[in-house]
Amino acid sequence: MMLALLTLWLLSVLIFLGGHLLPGNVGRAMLGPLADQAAVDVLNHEMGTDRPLLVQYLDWIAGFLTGDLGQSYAYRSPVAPFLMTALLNSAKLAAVAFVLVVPLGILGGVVAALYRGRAADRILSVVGLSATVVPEFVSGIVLILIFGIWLRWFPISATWVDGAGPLTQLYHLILPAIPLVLILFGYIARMARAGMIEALDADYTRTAVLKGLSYPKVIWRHVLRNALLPTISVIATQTVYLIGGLVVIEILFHYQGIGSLIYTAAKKKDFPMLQAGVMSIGALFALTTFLADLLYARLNPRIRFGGRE
Amino acid sequence: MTDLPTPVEAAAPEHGWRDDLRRLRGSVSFVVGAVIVLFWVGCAVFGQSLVPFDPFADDLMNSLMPPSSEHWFGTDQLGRDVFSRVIVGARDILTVAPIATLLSTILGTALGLTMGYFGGLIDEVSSRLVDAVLALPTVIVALLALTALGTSTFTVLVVIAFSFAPIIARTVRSAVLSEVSLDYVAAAELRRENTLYILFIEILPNVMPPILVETTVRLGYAIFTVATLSFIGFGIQPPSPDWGLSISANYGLIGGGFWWAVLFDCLAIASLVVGINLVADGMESTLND
Amino acid sequence: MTINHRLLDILRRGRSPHENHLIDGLVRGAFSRREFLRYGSVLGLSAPLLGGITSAVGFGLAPSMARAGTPGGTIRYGQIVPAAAVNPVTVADGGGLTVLSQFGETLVFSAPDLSAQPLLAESWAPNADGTVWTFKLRQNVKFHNGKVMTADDVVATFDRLSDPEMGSNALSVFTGVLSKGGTRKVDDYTVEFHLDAANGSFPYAVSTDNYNSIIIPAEFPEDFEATMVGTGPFKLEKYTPKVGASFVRNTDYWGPAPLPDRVEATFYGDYQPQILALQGGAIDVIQQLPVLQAVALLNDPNFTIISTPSSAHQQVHMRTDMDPFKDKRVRQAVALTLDRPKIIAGLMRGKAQIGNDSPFMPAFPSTNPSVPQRQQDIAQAKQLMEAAGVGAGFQTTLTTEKYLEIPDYAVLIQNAVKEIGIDLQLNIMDQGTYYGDAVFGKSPWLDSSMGISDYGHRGVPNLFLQAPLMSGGPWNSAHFNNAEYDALVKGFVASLDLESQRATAGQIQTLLLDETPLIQAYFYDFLTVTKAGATGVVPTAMGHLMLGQASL
Amino acid sequence: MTDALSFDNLGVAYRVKGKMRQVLDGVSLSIAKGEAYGLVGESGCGKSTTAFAALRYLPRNGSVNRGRILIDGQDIGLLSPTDLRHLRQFKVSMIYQDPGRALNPSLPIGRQVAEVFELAGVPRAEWPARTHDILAKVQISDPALVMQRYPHQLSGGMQQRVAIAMAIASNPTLLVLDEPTTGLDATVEAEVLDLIQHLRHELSTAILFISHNLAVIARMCDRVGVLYAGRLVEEARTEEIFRNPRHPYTAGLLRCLPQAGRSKDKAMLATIPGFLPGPGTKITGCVFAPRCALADQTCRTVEPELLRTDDRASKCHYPDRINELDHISNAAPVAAAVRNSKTILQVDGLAKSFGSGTQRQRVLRDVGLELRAGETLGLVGESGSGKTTLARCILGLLQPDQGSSLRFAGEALAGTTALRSRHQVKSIQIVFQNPDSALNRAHTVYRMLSRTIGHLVGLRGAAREARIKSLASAVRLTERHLSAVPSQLSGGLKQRVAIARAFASDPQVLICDEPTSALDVSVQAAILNLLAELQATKQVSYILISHDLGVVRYLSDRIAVMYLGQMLEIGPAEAVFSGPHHPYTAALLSSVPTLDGASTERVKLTGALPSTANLPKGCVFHTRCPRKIPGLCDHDAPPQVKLADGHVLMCHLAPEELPAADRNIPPTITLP
Repeated sequence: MMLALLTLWLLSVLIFLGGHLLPGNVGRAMLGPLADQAAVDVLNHEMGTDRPLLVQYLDWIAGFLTGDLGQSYAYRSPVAPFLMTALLNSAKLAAVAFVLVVPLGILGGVVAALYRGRAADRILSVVGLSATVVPEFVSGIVLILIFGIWLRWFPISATWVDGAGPLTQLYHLILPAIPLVLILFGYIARMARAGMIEALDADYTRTAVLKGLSYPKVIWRHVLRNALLPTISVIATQTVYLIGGLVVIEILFHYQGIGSLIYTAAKKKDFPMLQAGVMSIGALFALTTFLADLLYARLNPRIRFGGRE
Repeated sequence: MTDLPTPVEAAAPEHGWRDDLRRLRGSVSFVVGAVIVLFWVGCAVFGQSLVPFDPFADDLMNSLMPPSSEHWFGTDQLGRDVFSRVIVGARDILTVAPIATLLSTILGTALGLTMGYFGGLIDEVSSRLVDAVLALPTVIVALLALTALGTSTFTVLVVIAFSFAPIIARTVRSAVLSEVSLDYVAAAELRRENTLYILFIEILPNVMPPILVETTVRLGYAIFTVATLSFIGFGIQPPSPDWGLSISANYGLIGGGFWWAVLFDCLAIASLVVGINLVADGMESTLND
Repeated sequence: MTINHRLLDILRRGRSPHENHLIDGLVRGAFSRREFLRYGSVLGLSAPLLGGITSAVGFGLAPSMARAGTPGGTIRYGQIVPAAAVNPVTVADGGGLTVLSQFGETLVFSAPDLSAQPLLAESWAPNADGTVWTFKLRQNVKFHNGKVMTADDVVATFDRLSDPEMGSNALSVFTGVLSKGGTRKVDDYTVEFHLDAANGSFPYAVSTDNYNSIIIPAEFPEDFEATMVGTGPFKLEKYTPKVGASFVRNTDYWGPAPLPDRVEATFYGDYQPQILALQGGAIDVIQQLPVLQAVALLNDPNFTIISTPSSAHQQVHMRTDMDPFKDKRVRQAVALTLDRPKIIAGLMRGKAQIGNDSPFMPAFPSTNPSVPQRQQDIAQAKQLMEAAGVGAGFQTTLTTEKYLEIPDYAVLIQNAVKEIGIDLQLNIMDQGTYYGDAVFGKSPWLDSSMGISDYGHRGVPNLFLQAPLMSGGPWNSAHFNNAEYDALVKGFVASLDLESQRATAGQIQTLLLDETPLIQAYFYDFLTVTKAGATGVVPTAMGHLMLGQASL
Repeated sequence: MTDALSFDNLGVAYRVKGKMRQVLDGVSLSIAKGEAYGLVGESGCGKSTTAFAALRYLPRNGSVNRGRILIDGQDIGLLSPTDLRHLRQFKVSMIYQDPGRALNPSLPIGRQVAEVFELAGVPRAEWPARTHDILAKVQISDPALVMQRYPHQLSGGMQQRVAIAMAIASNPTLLVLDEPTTGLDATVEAEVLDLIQHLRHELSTAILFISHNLAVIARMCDRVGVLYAGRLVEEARTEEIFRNPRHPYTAGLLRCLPQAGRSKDKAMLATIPGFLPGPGTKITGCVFAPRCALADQTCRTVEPELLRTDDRASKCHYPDRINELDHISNAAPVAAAVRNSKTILQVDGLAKSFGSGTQRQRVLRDVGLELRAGETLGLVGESGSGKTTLARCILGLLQPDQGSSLRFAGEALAGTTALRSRHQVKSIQIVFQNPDSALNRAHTVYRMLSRTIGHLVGLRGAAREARIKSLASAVRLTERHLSAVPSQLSGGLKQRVAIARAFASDPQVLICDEPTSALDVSVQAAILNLLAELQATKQVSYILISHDLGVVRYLSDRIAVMYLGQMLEIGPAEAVFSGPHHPYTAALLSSVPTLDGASTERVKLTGALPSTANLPKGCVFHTRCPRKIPGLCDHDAPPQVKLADGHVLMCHLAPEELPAADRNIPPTITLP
């Protein structure tokens, strides 16, 4: 936990410095080139961006600790509500992606491992690998082209009408979720396959087989449990990498999530928003890593019960 | 002493890079991947002189023509030949991504060797920094950095190099950790080799296979990242015929039925990253056994 | 064409000398009926009067607006997300002003045909030298909070906008034109504007062209975004920053009853998703679409494109104070390489008007049509290059921003100048980087030897003539320094007389063609897209979207 | 009565890169019900393949391509998957090496054992009781507690007991044990073997016992088969085969062993020259012919039959000529090194701990020893006793704790190599346990040697070349080997390279850390001979670390016994072996199985090795000592007991009360 906090602190410094390396001034960037200089100066003073860097950092971090994420330069209003909405939206999209990909990925990995070296394995490996490395915007555009424009099966925008029911929301989120699913599928399947193969080759599996246990029982009781442990922690840490993909997907499908929040903040040089967005991802990373460790420890008796007595 | 025989050399497999190469040639993934990658490298190097049209020459009266026998992949908004642009479009990304990857490998290897070999406080502090960087997706780091430093190819290069270096460092570190426990390191210490010699001459050659594989995988991700950044407008800048950039400029047209302006670029990116990862896959399964 | 002199005489009665001069010009045939209407409106001649005059002169009445739509329903439109908080004082971007236009109104409407039409002001008139303009306000106007609009609100609004302390975006219009305190209440429904200098186009400064000048109550609320009190046909229902807004019909509206029950705005970060949303049926109107993106919809029968001519353009500057463009012959040569009709047809899909390397676009009334249009002439360009001693060509860099079609335009220029041996490197940066600090020495925009910058629409060319071209102008990226030009522009701005304006314009146009500090190859139209069958959607080239009389 | 297991001309092949490689070739043997059959052979002989073939559990690329396997008269090759499961459920069980990995790490012990009952159709309600019983049967003292434990919470010995419990729970007719004690400490190994012995009598299960360790087989089995290159070359009753081998390979193996009674001063060890043929190699004639001193033209061209005569069999053309081998190769020892009383290395009060606070591991405590010029000091003790840490401290690879004193040739030695003089560093070198780890696999042999010579001796150019050549020839490496990388060399060759490198700087003290434990016995013999020879010619002192008391005894002049980081006993080799000695030494010695299978009363140790983070008070050995004096040993540190010839030990027992070896020290087997 201390380590996670230390990591977060380092991250905050990196982010803040990153946000303030920019030459020039915030007011000008916000108001645009043609705005009057007087307006720019007033704005800079109002936002406190004419103060020394250290003061700004301390002010920022102090605000952060007390839950005040600062004022958006662009919207002149608190960052927090924007961030919350964005996080919630992204969580929905991520959830759809996860719900689709986790079972698929694990299943793919398990099947590949069980048919190791055969056609099914090779196909799954190559497909998984290819899916993992093709950028989201590429698969996204191809999907839009095929399912949104040619076949017209799915809406090509992720935004739904206000007050739409969960099913409608889900319907809108499926197409955007697929590129994320593709990215994660190969990764999870690969991990699951590796874990499975290790477990299948393990002596304890041999023990189970030689006990005369039936094949399904061997897999279910002895192999899966040990095979999927590392996969679980990998899945958890993927949450954050998912966000990298969210930036592109949310832009492509016009979805107001954390990715597009960060992207627009970056474009508009709305640093409080950008910093808060990026910090929230850092915090999310720390949190998921922590939870993954907990989960891993919960499932792994080696950690749960410590060493030999 | 008569009972001490002169040992006969055991039947041991030929070893070394020549053998690795021979085994790689037997890997279908590697061969297919290498063919794809070499194709694009060829396009990047010679493309400009081979393509049927000047990829930059406009022909406003023939804009947005669908694929035809003259323009195999159609034309774009300015009437430029999409086929020629796709072929030449390999150039920038295949310059930026490999250089960035090389930089990150050098940085990451040096860092990983140091962390793994020295351990202790150096390892702890570096690990925290690595964690801090890894807490963010590369695209976000790049956004932050490019926003702060301004968009330029150089910045993209540096950002990718610095955000991939920790990942490579982590791989190298764990490989080094298992090497450091081996006695040949102790043996080197016992003949008072200096640290640099131990790191780079003793340990490095033995951790090269994972580094090579990781570098190849990173190259795939570097291309992934550069393409993505170009797509969102923070990567390679116009007027390059770069794929990500072309897609970014033209994807609004797909609704109007002008799919050829983006689809071929999409396929180009996909084939290149898949090719590179097939190479990595082939290398991994061949070198790691 | 028969001229009804008796009617004219009646109409001339009580008119100011300027107005009578305008009428004279019309009678003489110095300008067309359209131009008369446009300019007459600026001078405050009311529409019925103008109509009367034109019919008296024999033009017949202007056709009435499109057929009336059916009331009710919700209009969903897409627009670019406002860059900042929606605050009439500070809004500086298209996204923000479109939102302003839903609930706020200005004194004057700068109509799509560039005429100034009464909105919250019923009429207006300048004094003899054009330094004081008197505006009569409409009497039955209520704010959304129920309060009646009076001269006090108008004075407060303009004092706020012209106060340097407030940092208003309108200062860019008012600096040197209107100062704080210059707006004076005469009675509850009469306001006088005492200007810093004579200005023949002042009504445009309080029109929709100066979008910050929507009239809002004297007591300006801190959290304006939460209430958005204005006088417009729609009242705010809900505003969600970055996401969208919804407005409902203002039942107390002073004008014709608004047709739609509701207006829903959805904010988009970019144009592509709007196209997809329109095609997917999620929205009915796209408030604005650059040509580059509109291509996808141009030939689609399901959609109608409303093309509004505008003075918006991509300004190419060449620095007149340093090589390689120090010699005006080089600048002329560059300008001569461009095939403008082809660019308009190919790059702009015909949705643009040809430019003649000055801000005077064909649609401005003051533009002098007698100045010949510059055309592509490679041979002459080569000669000029030879004459300037750079026949062998040279290498230089074109620095510009990544915005709209500029990168493509840059490529076209790059290819065009290749013909005369100029090897043009492109350095295309994001907007923030390009404009930098927007002061000399800290801005690629102002410091580069050649660049392309986007200029938005203005109802009159004054701003285009001053800031980017006058000696010491804050946006003078060409570093153009010409005393003769400066004097001409001063005369142009002060002149209340269309004929003299046009005469000066002719001189300015000729001077600019000769000097060529800037290339204005085309003025691009403002494109709004609606579902086929939609009526009453009124966009302005500035970025307003008037939906009061719209129906689907 | 049908046999429990019988192989009928069994052949097994593996498909490697599209080629079939024959691993077992025509193996025929049968094990009667209740009989214990041992299968020995060096690594690569096909022992494990035999074991797994018996359960029809071959790797994915392996298949039976000849002959039959009958269990209880049933041809298991013909069984349906269900029948095969039944076979495994009820008739055959297997126990193998590394019990830690044989148990599922994520299931409690109780659950894993109960699974056997589940399969046997025992009602769920009875599982806990049955599990408890079976665990008690394998002498687990608190079965209820162990049932709730996870494998990683148990010691290696306990894990193997659990594995055995699972194996015997179904009361199988056949139990296959594949190296069940390899990797366990001698004391633990002895316990496990005791247990198996005990159970066997109780259950009357037939046993196929596979091991590379002849002594273990000798102890456990009724009959023994010897495998060589996938072929059964000899089979006989245990006492027969070790006393009177009828195949040159068996004889060779026996003569390689540094058994009691042999030492470097008396005779060199016999070796078996050459290498095992690789699997799949085309062989004409006798497989062993290339390595056989008796081989003649017939042997090289005609493959001998496995000739069965009165209860034994040999696959040799000349089974009667085996004793001729003695005359061929019983070499005289090399001239012994000149041992003098000059102390070359002195260690006093050496301590080393890792970590801090409650996690502080005190791996070495107050260790003192003296090494004299030209002598070999054997260092023995269970794993975890700190032997290797001690070696690393002496080498300067680990910095000893404050207050430790190391002196080399009278001069103080700094804690790390970096602070030592070049002379000191080059004078104290090591031969590591595992040459795979000790040799950089990226470097050629030449490079390793030349770098060491260049760096530590400072030779350049021709002088260095000459030195490399002489080193290589001293360890019997040829020019060709110099350009090889380690992966091109066999285990024995690699260890020669490691030895050559260690000798490159002319060390005066050479630490040999388990120098032969990774090697087969035939190779081990050659390496031990080489070490003995080099010591004699180069006048080096050795510190020999080994868990193999035979090896220690063969090479050592003096022996030090370590336990939990402390020196419990040190003295002349013979004195330490024969006693009186420390109770711990007695336990160690008695746990070593001998070839004659003589079962002497073993000194049993109870409990597991305590943690170095929580050392017992008083005498560190008291928690396991069979001679513990309550109230004294667990309270006071033991005094030094000084016996004759510098034989010192730490014990509360009076010298006359100390245990002594009660078995005949001289040769336990008499070679023909």
